[in-house]
Amino acid sequence: MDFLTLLQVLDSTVRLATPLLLACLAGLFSERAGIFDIGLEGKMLMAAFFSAAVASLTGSVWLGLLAGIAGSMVLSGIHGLASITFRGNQLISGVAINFLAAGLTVLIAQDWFSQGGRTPSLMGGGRFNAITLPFADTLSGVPILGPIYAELISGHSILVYVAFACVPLTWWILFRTRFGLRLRAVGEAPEAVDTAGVSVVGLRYAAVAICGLLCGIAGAYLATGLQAGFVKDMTAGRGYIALAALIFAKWRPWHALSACLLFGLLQAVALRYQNIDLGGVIIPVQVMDALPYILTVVILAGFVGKAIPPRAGGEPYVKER
Amino acid sequence: MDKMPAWADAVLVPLISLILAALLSALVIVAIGESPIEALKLMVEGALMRSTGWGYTLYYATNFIFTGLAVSVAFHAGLFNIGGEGQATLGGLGVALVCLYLPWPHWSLALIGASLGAAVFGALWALIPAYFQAKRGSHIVITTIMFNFIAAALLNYVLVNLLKPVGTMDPASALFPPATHLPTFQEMFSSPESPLFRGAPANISFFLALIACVVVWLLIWRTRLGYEIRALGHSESAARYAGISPVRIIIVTMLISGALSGLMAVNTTMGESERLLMNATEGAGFIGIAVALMGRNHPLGVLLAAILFGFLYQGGAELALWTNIPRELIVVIQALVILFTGALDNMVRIPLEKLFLAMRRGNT
Amino acid sequence: MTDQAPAIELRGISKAFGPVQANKDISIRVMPGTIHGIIGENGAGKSTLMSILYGFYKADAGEVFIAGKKTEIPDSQAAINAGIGMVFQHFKLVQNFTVLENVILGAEEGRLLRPSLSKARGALKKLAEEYELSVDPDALVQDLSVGHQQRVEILKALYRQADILILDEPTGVLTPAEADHLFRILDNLRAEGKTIILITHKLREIMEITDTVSVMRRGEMTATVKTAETSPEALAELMVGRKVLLRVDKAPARPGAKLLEIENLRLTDETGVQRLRGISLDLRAGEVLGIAGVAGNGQSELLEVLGGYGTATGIVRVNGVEIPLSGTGCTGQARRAAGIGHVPEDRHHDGLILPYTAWENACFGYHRDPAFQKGILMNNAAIREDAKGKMERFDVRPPNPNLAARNFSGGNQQKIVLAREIEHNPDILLIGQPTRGVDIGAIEFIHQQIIRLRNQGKAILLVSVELDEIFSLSDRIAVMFDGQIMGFRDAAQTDQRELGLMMAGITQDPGGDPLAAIDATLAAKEAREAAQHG
Amino acid sequence: DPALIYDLGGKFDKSFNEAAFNGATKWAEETGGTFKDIELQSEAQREQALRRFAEAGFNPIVTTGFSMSTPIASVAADYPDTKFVTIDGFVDPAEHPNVLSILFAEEQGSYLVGMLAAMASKTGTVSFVGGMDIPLIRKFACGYAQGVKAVNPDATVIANMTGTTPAAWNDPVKGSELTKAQISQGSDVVFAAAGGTGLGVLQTAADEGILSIGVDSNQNYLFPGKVLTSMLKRVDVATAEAMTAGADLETGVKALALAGDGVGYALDENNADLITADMQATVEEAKAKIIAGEITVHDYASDDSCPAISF
Ligand SMILES: Nc1ncnc2c1ncn2[C@@H]1O[C@H](COP(=O)(O)OP(=O)(O)OP(=O)(O)O)[C@@H](O)[C@H]1O
Ligand SMILES: Nc1ncnc2c1ncn2[C@@H]1O[C@H](COP(=O)(O)OP(=O)(O)OP(=O)(O)O)[C@@H](O)[C@H]1O
Ligand SMILES: [Mg+2]
Ligand SMILES: [Mg+2]
Repeated sequence: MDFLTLLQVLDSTVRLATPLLLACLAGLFSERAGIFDIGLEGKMLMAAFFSAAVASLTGSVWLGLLAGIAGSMVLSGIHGLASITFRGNQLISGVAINFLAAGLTVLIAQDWFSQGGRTPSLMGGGRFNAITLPFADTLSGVPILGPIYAELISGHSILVYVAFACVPLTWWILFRTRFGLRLRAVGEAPEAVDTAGVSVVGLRYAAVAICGLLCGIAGAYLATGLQAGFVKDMTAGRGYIALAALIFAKWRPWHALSACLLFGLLQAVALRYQNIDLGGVIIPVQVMDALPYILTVVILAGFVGKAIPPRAGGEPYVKER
Repeated sequence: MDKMPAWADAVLVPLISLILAALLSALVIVAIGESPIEALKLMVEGALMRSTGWGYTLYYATNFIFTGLAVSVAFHAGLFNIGGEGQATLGGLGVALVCLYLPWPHWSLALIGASLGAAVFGALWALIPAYFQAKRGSHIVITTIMFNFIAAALLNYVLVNLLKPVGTMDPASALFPPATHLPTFQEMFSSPESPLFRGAPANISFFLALIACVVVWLLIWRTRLGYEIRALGHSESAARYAGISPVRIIIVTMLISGALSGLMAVNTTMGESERLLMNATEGAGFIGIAVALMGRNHPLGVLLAAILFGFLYQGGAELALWTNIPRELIVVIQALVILFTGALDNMVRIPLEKLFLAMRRGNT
Repeated sequence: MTDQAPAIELRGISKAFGPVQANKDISIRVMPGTIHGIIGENGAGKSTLMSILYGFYKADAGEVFIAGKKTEIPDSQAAINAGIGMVFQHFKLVQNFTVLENVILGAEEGRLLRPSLSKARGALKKLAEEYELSVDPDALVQDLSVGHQQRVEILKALYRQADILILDEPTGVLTPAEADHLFRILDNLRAEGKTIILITHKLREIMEITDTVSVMRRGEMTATVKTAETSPEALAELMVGRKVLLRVDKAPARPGAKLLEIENLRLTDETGVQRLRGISLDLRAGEVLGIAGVAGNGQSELLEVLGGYGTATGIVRVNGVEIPLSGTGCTGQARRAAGIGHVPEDRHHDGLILPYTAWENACFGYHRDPAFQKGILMNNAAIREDAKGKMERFDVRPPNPNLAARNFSGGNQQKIVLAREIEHNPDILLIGQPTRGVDIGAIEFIHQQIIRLRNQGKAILLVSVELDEIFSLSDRIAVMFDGQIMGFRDAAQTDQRELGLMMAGITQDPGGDPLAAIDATLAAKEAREAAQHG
Repeated sequence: DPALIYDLGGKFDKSFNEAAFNGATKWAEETGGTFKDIELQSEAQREQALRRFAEAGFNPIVTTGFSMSTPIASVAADYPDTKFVTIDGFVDPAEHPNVLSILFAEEQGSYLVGMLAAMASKTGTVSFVGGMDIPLIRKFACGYAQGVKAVNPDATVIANMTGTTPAAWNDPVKGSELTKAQISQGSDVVFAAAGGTGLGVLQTAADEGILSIGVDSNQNYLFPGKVLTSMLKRVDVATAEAMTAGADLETGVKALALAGDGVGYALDENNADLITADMQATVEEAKAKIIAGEITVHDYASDDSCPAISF
């Protein structure tokens, strides 16, 4: 593989990893606070739709982003209501949210745009465009580093940079702030937080809201950054992959980055090298298609030990039965 | 002492939740400019008032019973098997191989053979994630998700490159030989005077599903293995204290779970399409999660929840047939049903408990 | 004294959990600068009452007065603001946080952690000196012994400047030395004018340290008396409603054949720390061998290995036959078949499946017994019948086999496990902490059962951190320290002081103040473990 | 009245189901007639919809997608007075006299757009994005590759498939990445036959400044001046014709090819600047030859193999 190809594969990795990363961090906040969330997929989808819909109606991608975040946060609110206030089953709530988003997005899209559950294609200001970082062009002549800067680091939409900046930010919030301390505590031992005089419910809602926010950005990135509009079911299972990455990362921000980059890389490689010809034997496309998933299992079983979730995860906090 | 009578918890709570879900669904229908009353009438008439409607409802329910049981068996051991989709896919492959490549003199024998094929293939597909979970601690949620994707790729390859008859467009296997045709409800219950279940896909595998419910019930609550499965699900350390091997239980449970998922293919692949299709599972593996959770992981609950979802599927088909309501409305209704009966049930339960407690206090 | 407002006054507190009336119209007054004891049977409502005072539960009715002022306590924050601190029966600590993080949780200085942490570090140091409450501020709580975890809880309260300290069964998990230490601290706090409420099942402690004591029964406050004006016997009777035998009567032992022989037993845990370092002992029919020791010195591991769910090296012979210590033959079921019964220390964690019914628990571990089978199915009717008998004979209350285990009180849960293991008639019975957290009525019963079994010629290996219990039940005593046995003593020929020193790893009496010597050996042990970790 | 049953992709797939819908709508507008339609949700509904419509007296019943042929074969005999149309599917007319099978020679249309692609390409590398690896998609790819090679035997054709789950038809993000990967391998014209995924392909091609080719319906308007052409499959015409014929529909097997404009390529104001007169002339010539039988385009489905590209 020559250098340029490598860069292109890595470039593709970054794009594919970004929505995973945002969703993964979203899940991290929620699950660190003890609220399991398999509804990442649904929230992303909802956000993808509302961001594209509002961007297309107003022509402003920023309003679209806000709408996407709002849509995702409404679902977060439902999840919070079910799993925090009414102490329901978090898995069921997540499943329901995925269904709800899959149905509602198409239903509303059809009602608003009558384009078969799609939004119109976004033009101009309705999309996040690639940002060229300063000096990218001038530096691109510099060997090795120049192309890396110009091709790989520069030239993504703003949300990509936001996503990557979220990693240190998440780490900092979790491990350097009061809020983070309490958030982690509430996912490990809510009764400790409660008896320390801090509201378990408040913290968990905050975590769920952050989760909604990040899923909102992830969805908006899909529909208005990577693409120019919403297509039904366009998240295509990325929420589940993000969940896998989260477990893979053992609920830690920097590891989440590595896990998402790894998934992105595996996909990028698989997309680029279909039908590999190994001296007469052609590896069928299906093998390459399944390769990221096979490798994930291999890596998980081979190199990553047991993942222990936050201790209070998945359990509603019940004081009186 | 309980806060409220068991019947209220088992009947009243789900019923009120369902009504709430229905009310909200009605609002959605109004919002897209249709009449909810008409819609409900169509659904009920289409799914429950005619034998053919039942034939479809029960056909779908059969799928959901199998996948729901699969999820719930795993749940009892504390394992979250999201891999029903992949296991059912492989089950389909098992059914197809058995039906296509073995000569069957009679459908009854073919049914046994195909069931075995489906169960074995489904179980084997669950074995690898189970082994990794038991031996390496690899989270079964991740591995089963991954195995769903891998199963889809595998089936795609097998159908397009190996099983598809030359010259056909459909990525599907050849039709199974007539001897493997399973009796449909129509053939079983119709007579020339009273035609019943005309054209409906429900077939004898529904009874297989009912048997599976009973067997799973016996397994979980009446056998040593079930006792050990539940013990492990509640407390691993206690299980070890009692001499129950977690590794063994995890593997055995997942084999059973995978086999149940796989058995779904007997209904779809052998009973309905009579050939192996690309996407025969159609998300039933995921519906199984909802069905299991709503059914509180009890076979009876699973059966009822599966029939409810079967009703939604068939009622939704009727809506799609006779109105302009987009098919996604059904997905929304399903979501609301899952949400209210499964996740927001305490919203109903807590006030009810208070009510019952107050009534009891009032009496004594 | 009389014109002074009480530090705490509760008036007419009532609380129901669904159909269970946990507290009924309870009133109580505690004067400042005193230690007030609360005793009562399991499930009497002690913890509930205190949790209400701390704002953890909300009372259905009643009023709270703090220092004479009516105070609303809707949540724990309000309680903390009112100067109340509480050490719960089940600690409320975040296991994978450091001590420091646990201490500041909820009482941080600002939005950022660093300043809070450094401030707390200083404050902890001062508190540690003031009250002899030293713990490593950077240790993870999950690595601390129970005693140290409790110190963290007390530090949490003191760090929040509590004037009123509630301790719910604080000594249930402590060694005598640790308990003495705790009481010294409580003494100091009282001297400073702080008010302390102490819940305990141990009458000795009540008599030793409290000024006044209240007795609770079935959700009601039945009596409040001055400690000086009562006696343990009187309190016990108030509590249980009948006379209680506070001492165990037992005839001298008549040891028989060697039923259990252990040679050079070694175990290294997954983090690489040696937990058992060459244990050798014999156990004879008809004797109780008590294993004393501070929790965490290998007793639990010893029981696990003998119970069949830990792998070790060495030789263990049961009735002269060697049994495997690893591999497929090393399971709980194999041990039961070999005649070893096991009452595990942690009933909630190991001995019971809490959501299982009493009858399901009553065959747990013996569920493959042929008597419980009917073809390929389990004979649930037979198991239920069997459980019913066990529950009646062991006086489990309520005697309802269909009730889930979690709905029984701690003492009755313990009885279910005991009944299961004893009625299966093992040659050897392993018992860990048989009376932890159990009220005196149940303690009396459990002790009688153990002695009865010994008199039938069974061999009993008893592990307990309660020296009182060790003394009153054992015929011989072994002391464990740091994975080794420090020595065997005849129960009749030793005393608490000698055992206390051995428990700290000191075999030779150094004379003078033993505390310094104890600290030194403990420090050496911790250093060794740290080295093994690295 | 006629009825129309869409395949699982749904009515608005921007592709052949939508073409059928458009044809039916056009028919309704022109004749003032009405038609009933349904979007299927599951395999089992195929037969159900057929029966329910037949019982309700709809005639003819037009269906799209090859998957409908088997259900029609099992239903048709029960409703001898109803005419069934299977677009893309094949039902033996000898066994079922009341069924019309309409088959398209997609390979011929793909051949022509392949030629255009080769002529428009400056790099000599063109590409193809398919939704899922199924025979129909291979048929498109195979015709396309043959057309490319006919113009430029040295040209490279990259063919990629999006995935193996149903999500493959609705994953524009992956379509987009595939396109980018193909661009980096030198492709400057990409043909998408991938449903909703194709939108991502066309979008990315437009963003990255290469040309794309739409499929089934005329998709030139989506990105005017950036879509080279669209491979047309006149499902709309076939649908409208069947509906016009009504109950008198002639059954049997109808092959729609270049002859009769059953398939073709789209030329309109949106791509007028992209297709030079030369290009058009060359393609028209090939078209004439195919119609005349002088050129045979190999049909992948006839023997599951392709001379121009390997899968
Ligand atoms: N959170 C709760 N929800 C429901 N019931 C509870 C709860 N906590 C306690 N109870 C019930 O209230 C009663 C009093 O319990 P409580 O824990 O106060 O007893 P206790 O006196 O502290 O007992 P112990 O000596 O065992 O600690 C018991 O019957 C118990 O079952
Ligand atoms: N959250 C709760 N909900 C319901 N019942 C509870 C709860 N907490 C405790 N109980 C019940 O309250 C009673 C006493 O509880 P408590 O926590 O004081 O346990 P305990 O009897 O002291 O046991 P232990 O030996 O563990 O100290 C038991 O019946 C227990 O099952
Ligand atoms: Mg208590
Ligand atoms: Mg207790």
